[in-house]
Amino acid sequence: MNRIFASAEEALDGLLHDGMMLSVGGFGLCGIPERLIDAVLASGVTQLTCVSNNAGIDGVGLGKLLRSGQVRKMISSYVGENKEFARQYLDGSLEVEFCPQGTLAERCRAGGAGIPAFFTRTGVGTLVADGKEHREFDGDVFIMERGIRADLALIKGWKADEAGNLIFRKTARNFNQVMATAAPLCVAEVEEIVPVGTLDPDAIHLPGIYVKRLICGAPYDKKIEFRTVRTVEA
Amino acid sequence: MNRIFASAEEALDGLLHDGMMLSVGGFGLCGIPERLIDAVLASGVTQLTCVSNNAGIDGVGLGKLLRSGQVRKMISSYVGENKEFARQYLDGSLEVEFCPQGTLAERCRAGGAGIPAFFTRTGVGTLVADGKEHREFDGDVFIMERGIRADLALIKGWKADEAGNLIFRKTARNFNQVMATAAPLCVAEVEEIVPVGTLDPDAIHLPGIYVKRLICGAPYDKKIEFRTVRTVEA
Amino acid sequence: MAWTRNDIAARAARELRDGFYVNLGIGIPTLVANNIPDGMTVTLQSENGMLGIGPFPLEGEEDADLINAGKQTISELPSTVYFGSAESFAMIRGGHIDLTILGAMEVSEGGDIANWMIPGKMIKGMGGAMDLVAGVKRVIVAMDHCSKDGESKFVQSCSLPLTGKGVVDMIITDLGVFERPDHASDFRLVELAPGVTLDEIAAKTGARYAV
Amino acid sequence: MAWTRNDIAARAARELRDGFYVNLGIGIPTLVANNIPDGMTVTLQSENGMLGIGPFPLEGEEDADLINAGKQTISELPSTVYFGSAESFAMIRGGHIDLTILGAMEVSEGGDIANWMIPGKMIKGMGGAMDLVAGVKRVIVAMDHCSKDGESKFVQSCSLPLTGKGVVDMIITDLGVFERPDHASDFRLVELAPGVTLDEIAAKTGARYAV
Repeated sequence: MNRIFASAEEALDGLLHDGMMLSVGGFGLCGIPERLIDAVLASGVTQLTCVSNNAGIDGVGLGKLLRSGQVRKMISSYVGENKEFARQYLDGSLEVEFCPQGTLAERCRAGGAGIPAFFTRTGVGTLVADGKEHREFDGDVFIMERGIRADLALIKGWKADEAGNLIFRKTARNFNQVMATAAPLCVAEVEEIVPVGTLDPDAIHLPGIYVKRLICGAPYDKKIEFRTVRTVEA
Repeated sequence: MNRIFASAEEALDGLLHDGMMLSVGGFGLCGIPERLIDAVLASGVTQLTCVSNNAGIDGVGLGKLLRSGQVRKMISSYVGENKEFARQYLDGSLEVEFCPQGTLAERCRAGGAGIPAFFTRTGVGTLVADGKEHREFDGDVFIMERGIRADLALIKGWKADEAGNLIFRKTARNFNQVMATAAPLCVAEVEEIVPVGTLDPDAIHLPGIYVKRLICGAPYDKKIEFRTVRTVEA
Repeated sequence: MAWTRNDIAARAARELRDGFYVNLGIGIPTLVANNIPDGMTVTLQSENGMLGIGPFPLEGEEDADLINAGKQTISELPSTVYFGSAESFAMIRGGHIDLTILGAMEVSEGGDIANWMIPGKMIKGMGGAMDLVAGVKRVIVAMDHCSKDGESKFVQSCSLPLTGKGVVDMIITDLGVFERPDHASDFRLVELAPGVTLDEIAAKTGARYAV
Repeated sequence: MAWTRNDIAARAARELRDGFYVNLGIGIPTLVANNIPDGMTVTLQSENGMLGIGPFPLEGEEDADLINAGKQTISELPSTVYFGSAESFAMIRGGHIDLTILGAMEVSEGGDIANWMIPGKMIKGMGGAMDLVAGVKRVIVAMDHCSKDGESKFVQSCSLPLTGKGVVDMIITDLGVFERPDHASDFRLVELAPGVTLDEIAAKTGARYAV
């Protein structure tokens, strides 16, 4: 079984349709599946629901799909610094479901792990709890949150072997790991595809069972949102 | 802050009390915290509830604490091949809560992750579902299971650094990872303690935040429950 | 002539597809591993935390840290991955495993399966069986058609405590194969072992099924 | 003379203990990192998936794969560990982080905190703030005592949408420190910045508190 495709377009062939839900990895611009997002842009598929912690920035990452009008709804925890997002949100053309970051991660994990709903303390007493079931366990109040299961997951890894076993690098792991599990099918782009047997079997972040299609997206010109440095003596 | 102790007895000093709940790693005899179990045995603490996938075998692992009568209740998924267990279970001196293996793992993860309860399809229509809340989500029926949070976690790792960052080896990871999180405090025994900076920060299975006390238990004479081999040509 | 245990396993192996991730139970299902067609990539999961189960180790190469869910020593493959129990069952419960092949004491015509306890006998526990039948995409039972006492194991209604309710998709016994397209449908007898007649299988089956 | 922003951070740093794992919010809380006492081991968590935040990188050593929750480039330490977002918030929600120090727009006398949205303004989202205040063992707010308009930010009841209800344990402002031993108790003024009088703080505080 060959899971390696020559391009993002080929890797997504037959998987996209209008109105679908995508779970997308990345935090800010760190670890976003940019090649796959470009291919979704090129496909012209519309009315997308995107589950992603952030929505990119103007013209970068999911910001591209916002600008092109392909996204109908975002489920996110934070969407600062994005003018196109603000415009569409304020004029009502973009629906947004804000979800606390940890609840978002847990909802996606739950969706991928066969858990349709769970209880959490996060958001109790806030707008997030409005309309949700409240319940007391051992004297504390919790709200019920639902698992999220998308139609397709798009993620960015560092290295993968030919069996799809994948590792991430530093904080670029973030939501990629959990988003990959939150759909029946995940397409991954990585910086390097290595032979089976190269990666340490004890150190795989995402087993190949989740990574059904794979592309090497190198070379990457990774963007930094806020470049902060120190002087030598600090 | 020094988290390294010279012996299992010292590492457990002040942490044990009658009637407490322990979450214990291991699967069968693979990856069990044998030094720590010996120290619990020596402490004489009684009326323990042990959350562990298995209960050891006669005179090995948790089997030692069963033989000494220190365990009041087991929460486990499978307890085959253990005569002392069978005797105490049948005469009513040992209480047993059977829990499907995946539900057990998820209950412990939930307890460690601040999730007091979740829904699962596992066990619907079986004895496991008796007395539990049933609920339909998207047309399917699920039962509610509660998170488990023990008083103290005892686990066995392969290597840890002086900051408590820990890795497991092969299938000895099993329940150790999740049991470590299912208590406010985890004591770990490992085969080797290495300097900080030695382990790959992308390949840590259990961050030091969970491993508050640590001992090197080497040398180990690991036991095999069922030795199966093949001949060269197979 | 009815199928042998290995024939049952070989028949079950015909349900494998290239790229499948599969969990095999103990007993007859374990034999399926020896019947994977050449050139087909099938990855075996062990619920104690491993994808890519290799064969039993050579004598002297046993590793206490490398066992399967039956606690037997095994070996790893170049594609092997290890993970913890919570992740393993997230994978199972979340429907990421394509197929599980399990043994059973009884299967009912409604697809209920009983394979974990016999009332009155010492209970050993259900292990991961309830999670597998509830979570895996397709559940195949591979078992003898009748018990040692000659009683049908494919029954109207299970007399033993259930492992899962309405979860079985296919039953392969020494006499033939029963299948259903979905959990709302009845089982249909789709194949007979060589020399087994419709009358013989009807006489030895307690369950209602279509032909 | 009231405390400066760095004085507030230094005061907050006095709540650190050896071996603590701490999550710092943006603004004044970030400055706490520069005030960790020598010889004390405090590990900083970044909720995007890291324990052991190092200082900003040297010019030319920035790494796009290594950022904090504010999306700023940072560096790693020898003890650094990386993990995914689900594990990061399991750690937070499960009460494994000892302390979080956050900024706020308002804190109420009941310990409610508002720091994520202003009605009528563009909503950017709550990020991980709701998870932190709900999950971390101890929640300290470090903020200016009054808004730019001179209004007290420690109020009877928050006018802004809440981030968490009844979750704050300590408030450190440029004028002093308020603390409560548990979530059922009232806040008590336990410390005044140099030169700040009880009358001044009373005049500038909307909330009820013990002295």
